Amino acid sequence: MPEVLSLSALGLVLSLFLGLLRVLLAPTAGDRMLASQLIGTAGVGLLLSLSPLLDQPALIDVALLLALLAAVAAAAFTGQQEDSND
Amino acid sequence: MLTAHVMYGLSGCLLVALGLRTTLLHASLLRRVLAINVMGAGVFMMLIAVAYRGLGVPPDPVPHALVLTGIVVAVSATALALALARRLHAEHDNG
Amino acid sequence: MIDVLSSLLILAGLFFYLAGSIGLLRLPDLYSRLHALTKADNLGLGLLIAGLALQAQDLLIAFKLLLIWLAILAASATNAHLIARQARRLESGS
Amino acid sequence: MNALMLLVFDGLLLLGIVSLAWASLASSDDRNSVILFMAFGLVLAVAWGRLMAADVALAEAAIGAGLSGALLLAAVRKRPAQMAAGRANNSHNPDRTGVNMLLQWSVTLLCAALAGTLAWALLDAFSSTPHETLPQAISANLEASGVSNPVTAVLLNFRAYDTLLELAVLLTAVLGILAMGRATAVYQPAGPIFDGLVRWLVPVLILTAGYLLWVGAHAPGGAFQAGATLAAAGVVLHLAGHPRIGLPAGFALRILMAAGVAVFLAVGLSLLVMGRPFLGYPPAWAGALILIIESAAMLAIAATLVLAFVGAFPRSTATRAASRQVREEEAR
Repeated sequence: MPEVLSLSALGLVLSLFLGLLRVLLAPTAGDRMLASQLIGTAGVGLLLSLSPLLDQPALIDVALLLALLAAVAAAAFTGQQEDSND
Repeated sequence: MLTAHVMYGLSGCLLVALGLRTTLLHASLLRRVLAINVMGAGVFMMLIAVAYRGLGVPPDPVPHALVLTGIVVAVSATALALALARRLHAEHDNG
Repeated sequence: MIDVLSSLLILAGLFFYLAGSIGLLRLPDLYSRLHALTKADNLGLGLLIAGLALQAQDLLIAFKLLLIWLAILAASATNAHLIARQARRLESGS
Repeated sequence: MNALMLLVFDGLLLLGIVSLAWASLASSDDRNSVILFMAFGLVLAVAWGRLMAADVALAEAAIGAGLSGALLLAAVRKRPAQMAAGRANNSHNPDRTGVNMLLQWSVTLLCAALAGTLAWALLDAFSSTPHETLPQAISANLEASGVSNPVTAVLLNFRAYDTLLELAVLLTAVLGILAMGRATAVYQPAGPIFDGLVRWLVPVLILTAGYLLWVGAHAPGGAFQAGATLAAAGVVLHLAGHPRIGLPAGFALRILMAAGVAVFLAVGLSLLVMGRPFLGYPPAWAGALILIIESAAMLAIAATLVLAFVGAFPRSTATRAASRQVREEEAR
């Protein structure tokens, strides 16, 4: 089990890194948002894989907070959009 | 030897330098606020690297408490700086 | 037995994550990239969470894992809606 | 995880952190800069988790990646013209390209020298044998602190003074913001999709805040993380166009803002009256007193952060309707 989790952590940090490349080289604003969303999802997965590896159950709470705040960030983007729209 | 606390500590130094350079050279107020936040993150990273004792070993809680305080103070200072910038621009608009 | 199943789920999740990330970099237009990311969010994280939930010691952890997945799904759906709308507006505007 | 995997992991994570910081500061567009900064905060939270600092990771997730981002996004939205990097106000703000090359290079060199000095000091500190008196003192006294999470013990017991003053700093900052007036723009009532998000996100955030406050006594968590999470709920309500953001009106709101400092002081002074040192809790009551202080601090932190985000006391529905009408007429 630790091997699988280590592999998953390493793969997810790679996924996060690819998202980062995308956010740096993004052609449009939409792509940049997609890429930061990927960074968020990869970060959540990363914390979840690290939690049993490092024996830190609190990292699940960190992942939960990160996921909820990703939804808050989505709200911040949307709220802004609706205001400038009308 | 490239142990974890050396790697994270040196990255913290790099972030401090990066933030300081932009704070001094950039004209945009918003960018300066971001730069100061990056500097702060660099300091936090150095402190947490100092507290780190290795995988599975409980770290030193004192730097963690310092950084926790620092994060909350940083967000309130950021809010105040943004309010000041907003007011400054408003004055320019009217004047 | 549970360990094997859980490992398989985690590795499958990892596959979708990586597929989604590569798709985001390589696919030609914004809509297909949006679609690729949905794979990473819904399937990648979903399978990873399913794998980890099988290992969960108590019900509270399993509940938190489920909540994390739902929150990411909601964030992703809201963002996707916003991005698609923006892209549509840009197309009709130009 | 074996040593090589760990090295690759740390290397990729740090490369990501530094390049995100650089890209955020160097981006030509302020909105991009803020999006990159939010991603930077998010990856930092992962790094804190990796370094076994779960308490800090929780605060970074709520504040660094969440609240700061929302705050900065509101700032770039509000003044797109003036906030844009020097382009709009060339007249009174020289553009970066205008600074002459010599100055730019000397500042860069100076910053590099600073980084070198810091690195030297840090490596020196790492190479000397640590004599850990402080962590040992903490674990020896943890039993009497009333909580079993060492970070909470430091913040609310051993160094409670610092935390009291920190709450005062937070209060002062928000008073400064309120004194400058000018609320951030009024947001439109949420559309159906956004409203669906708000309907479940706000209760879940409130529940999570309560959980973090409770869990802080024996595991990572506590008043700051809980307060920031509760504030995030308020920010979502504000973004969705809810007028009162769930805050009380008038005098009650002022009491709520001061509650953290007030309860802290009240506990400290009553202990003084009873012949104990200021904020020196008797071990038997320590747990209960810390919970009382933390609950008040959580509510005060949340109210303060929401007000810092809004930039002014929330207005009543009537004035909002009036101001919306004015804006609509201006638009016509």
